[in-house]
Amino acid sequence: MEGEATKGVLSVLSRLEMQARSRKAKPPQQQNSVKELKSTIDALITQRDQLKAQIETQMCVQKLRAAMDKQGAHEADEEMDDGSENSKLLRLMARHAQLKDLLHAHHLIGGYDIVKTCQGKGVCVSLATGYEGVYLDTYNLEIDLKETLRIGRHNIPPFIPVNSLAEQSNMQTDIRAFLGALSQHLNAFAGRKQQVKLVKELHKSVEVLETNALCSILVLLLTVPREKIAVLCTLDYADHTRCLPTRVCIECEDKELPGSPHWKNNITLLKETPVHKALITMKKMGYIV
Amino acid sequence: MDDSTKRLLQQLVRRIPTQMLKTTLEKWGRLTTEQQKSLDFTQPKWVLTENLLAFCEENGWTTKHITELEMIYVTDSPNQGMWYAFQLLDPEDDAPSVELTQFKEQFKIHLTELIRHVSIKIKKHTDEAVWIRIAWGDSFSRPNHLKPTYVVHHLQTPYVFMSSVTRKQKPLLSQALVLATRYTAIKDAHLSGRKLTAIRDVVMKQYQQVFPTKYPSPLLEQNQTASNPLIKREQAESSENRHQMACEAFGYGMVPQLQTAVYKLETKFRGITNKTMTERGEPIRCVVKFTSTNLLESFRNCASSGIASTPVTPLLSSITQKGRNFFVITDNGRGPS
Amino acid sequence: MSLLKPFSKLPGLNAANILLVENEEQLQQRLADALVEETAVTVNVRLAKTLPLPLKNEKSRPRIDLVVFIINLTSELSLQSAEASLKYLDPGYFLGKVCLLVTNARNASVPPARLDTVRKLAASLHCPLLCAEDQTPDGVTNAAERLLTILKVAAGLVPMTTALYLSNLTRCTVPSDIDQQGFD
Amino acid sequence: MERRNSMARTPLSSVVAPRRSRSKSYRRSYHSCLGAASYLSLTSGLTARRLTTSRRAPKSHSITEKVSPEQLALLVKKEWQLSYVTPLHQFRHKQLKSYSRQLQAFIVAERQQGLAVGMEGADSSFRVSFSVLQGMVETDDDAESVFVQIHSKPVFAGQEKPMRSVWSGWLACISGSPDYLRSLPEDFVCLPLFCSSGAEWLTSLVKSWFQRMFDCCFGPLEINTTNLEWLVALWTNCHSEFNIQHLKLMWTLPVVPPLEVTYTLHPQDAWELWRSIREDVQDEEKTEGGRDTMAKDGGSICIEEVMRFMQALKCHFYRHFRVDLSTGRLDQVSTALGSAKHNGKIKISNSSYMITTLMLLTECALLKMPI
Repeated sequence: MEGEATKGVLSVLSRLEMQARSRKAKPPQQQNSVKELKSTIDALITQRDQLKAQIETQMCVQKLRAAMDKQGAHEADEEMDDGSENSKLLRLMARHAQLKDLLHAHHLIGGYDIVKTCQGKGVCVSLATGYEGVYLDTYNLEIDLKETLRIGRHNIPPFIPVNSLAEQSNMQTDIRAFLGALSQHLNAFAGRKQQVKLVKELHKSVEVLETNALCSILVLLLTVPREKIAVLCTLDYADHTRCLPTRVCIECEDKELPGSPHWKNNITLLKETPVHKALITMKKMGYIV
Repeated sequence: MDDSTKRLLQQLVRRIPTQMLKTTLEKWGRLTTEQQKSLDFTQPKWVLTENLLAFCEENGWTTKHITELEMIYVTDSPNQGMWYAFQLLDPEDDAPSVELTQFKEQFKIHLTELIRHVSIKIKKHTDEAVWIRIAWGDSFSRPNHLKPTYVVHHLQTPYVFMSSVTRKQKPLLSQALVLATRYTAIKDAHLSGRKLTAIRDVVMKQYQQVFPTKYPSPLLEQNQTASNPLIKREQAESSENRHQMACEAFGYGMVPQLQTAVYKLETKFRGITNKTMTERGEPIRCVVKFTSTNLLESFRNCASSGIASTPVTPLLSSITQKGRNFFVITDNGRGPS
Repeated sequence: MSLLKPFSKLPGLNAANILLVENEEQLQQRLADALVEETAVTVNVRLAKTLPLPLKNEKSRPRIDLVVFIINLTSELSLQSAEASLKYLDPGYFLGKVCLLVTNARNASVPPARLDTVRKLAASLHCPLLCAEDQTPDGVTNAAERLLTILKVAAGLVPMTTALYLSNLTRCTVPSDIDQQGFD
Repeated sequence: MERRNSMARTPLSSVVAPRRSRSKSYRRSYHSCLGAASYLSLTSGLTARRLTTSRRAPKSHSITEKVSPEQLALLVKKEWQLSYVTPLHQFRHKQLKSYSRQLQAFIVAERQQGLAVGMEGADSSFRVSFSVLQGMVETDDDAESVFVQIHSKPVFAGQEKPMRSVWSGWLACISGSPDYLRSLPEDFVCLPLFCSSGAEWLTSLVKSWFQRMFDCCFGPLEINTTNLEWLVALWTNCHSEFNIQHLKLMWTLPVVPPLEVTYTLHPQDAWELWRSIREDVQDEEKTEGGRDTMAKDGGSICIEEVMRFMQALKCHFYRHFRVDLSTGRLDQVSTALGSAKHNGKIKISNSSYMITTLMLLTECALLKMPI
């Protein structure tokens, strides 16, 4: 019992002592806790201001974007009256946002996509190719943005004349024209290559005698069903930006077959429709096996 | 069946490894079925040679037939001897529409104009490339079939690959090629190697390259073992970064197997310590040669393991970028390319 | 850039944490695989190419009980990089919580002078110097076991022995004849 | 690195001090099992590892007067595989004749037992000749060099067909360390450097015969990086008198698959780089009052110059390729004077400077010997 009582007295004494000490210490504590609160308040205020500013700029940018999209980029600039510093900045930001969305949209429809590299000193363009809804290879091209635009590393095969394309569509000034032409060449090449692949897969009876790396020449061996005569059909894709041949010629032992009307419209058919589809119709019409 | 054909057949059979001999002969198809069966490929090479010489007698094969057999063998295993790449320059406007038959005729006409005694055999192989075998003779001797030159060309591409060709024959061959492909000039591409497929892939960029993309997927490190949760790499990010830059410079996954790269340096010495050497006027001339069974893979490991500092110096990355493995480097940038 | 401190965090329960520093980053992975197979104690292994360690994963990194510098004697750079990394260690580690692991010591291409520099370095740091054979799997497991014994002591899991006491027994001493100058 | 282990006593260990003697032995045994005892601490004091800080620059002193040209021709332009040999017990230069006969009989006996079975060609008649390379020494402590040549002839070859040399080898000691040579007991002859070239099976036969006859043992002798670098400096230094035509260095970088780097310098440029580095080192020594190094008449080359030269070459390489060659292993060094490979293959192409190279190799052999 003794223990509890004394324990009781001692604990009470120590508690009282604690309270006395804490009361003495509180005033300074109180002061610095007050100071702390003040500083948090200031921080919060600055944060609120920043957020407000951001909202404002966003609103302006949205307004400008809407104006820009309606009348196209150029007129919108004159319409903004106050030439103050931040309005120029706002207009720039709006323009930047617009371009970004444009590029994203362009990429979605299978166009090319651009991404910044090595801390802004270079740009990497990725050109996706596709044919009849099927995505094929994606080619990449790095361009260095020093004083003059220079083509760096790329994985475009050598039979696509990248450098001459760059000169023809003077890349330095009009890069969109250059990328457009390049994308066209690459898509046409991918399309032609896909066609040759489909011909080999779908038409076992048709023999592909010759093609080349650029798929700009296609020589097919067709057989006329009844008389089993062999017909040599050469398709020449001189225009490398399109998937359709520019010249089709037919050779055969009996001379007048190429002249016959059926084969004439076969030639026009081959000129207008992709070769694997043309062969299907010719098979259906019974001209070839 | 004169003895030159016999010697050619002997040399050829000695050259073809036994395991390939059976398939090559079958592809050649000039042996009758029972002759083909009677050949026992487990016997030593000289026994097989004797049998084939006997068949040669029987079937009356000529040198032409033997060269056909050789061509089948060479096109099937192109990685023999050294191959040199050449680049065709500024095409005429009808160059893109050159056709195989047209190329064949033009090449034969032009080469025989330049040198009368030459035997040319041209074949389109399954890899869409035009293979040319040239046996050179000079003004009064018949073509020597024992040391032919092989030329490989993909139509409509600005590149031609040649096996060993002597200094005398090279201008003739180049001239004929330029005229046949409707280009105006040809120059040494400074790319050579033992594997034709390798130098062709480097030049045609037929290997996987890595490019910065908007949605970077982490490249799989080759030795990416299933990482145990207890083991953590502190500097994982920087090693991944090094690996990314290494793959950007030397390609990802299977890379063309070049064997060597040679740099002729004539550059001033710039040492931080000794001054006399730095002020010395003339440059230091030295030749640096890198050799490995798979050069690009070795360089890639150098860069990703940190032995070569990243980003990779343009000297090394221009092997893949420019498709070259011989460089002359002087103080004012690249030497005469 | 975080200076590694031996007592900056609370230790885990029945856990021992080891940091393997190797410039070549070849042996450390195999050593780590061997170390984590230990079941009696959960061994956390951190791998690094050089010190200082990045500040980024400072929080997630447990308290390191033992730092092992792996030096490949055939490469001059390996020794230089280890010496450079040593500067980023808190002096507290040099009381039995550092160990040098040397590979290829018997390789013929190694100039003897290099092994002497490593031994003098180890002696001056009062830390043990282990020679490991890294070409065969059991060479690696053997080295892992020896590291494990030191690690357990360094992590304080072995009663009656402290890291400092063990290091005093196992630290590398340089035989006197090494410093004797040339014959002439 | 001055000796600190005695001073920097941590407090705890000083408590342990009284029992130092017992704990010291305890520590040494425990210490060795932990692996710090490398083969180095086993060597006795005398041949303890030492770092040669400077060597005499090679001078084309007339070796041809000391050694006969025909004998020199035997050693030159041939690639030798190096081994070290422990001192030979009771080897007498006078009894070379009997040694030839005994070795010849030994080889024929081994051949009949079909020991050397996988040997191509049925050579079976042999002729062995021991000879002394008069004058192939540097100091009077060195023992005379011994040259062994084995000729053979296929069995069924007629009498008229001459014997052709199938194997040759020689033992030499070029300026071995005097106090070691003098410390050898009387009937021991020390020829530490063994060079052999020829069929592998014959080399092992000759080695086993020597081991049985003179109670010695052979071992492979590699050339480590520092010694290869010494050869780079020594050979480059000769360019002022003898055109070394090229300085070729080969490294192997430890990557998968291994990458070999061949770095070939134009001799004149290499020499000028070397000369400018020597001048820098000498200027620095003059400025800081310099250690009392040997007379600096260009007579001797110091390790500092060698290291700086290699450093300069590597830094020139690094400036271009940003690859640090010191991560790799120096494999081979070659000039017009000769070539040396890390795996212990040496080829002397010109005899005028071979003495310095042989002095370096003798030192390597003495150091590598286990006793």
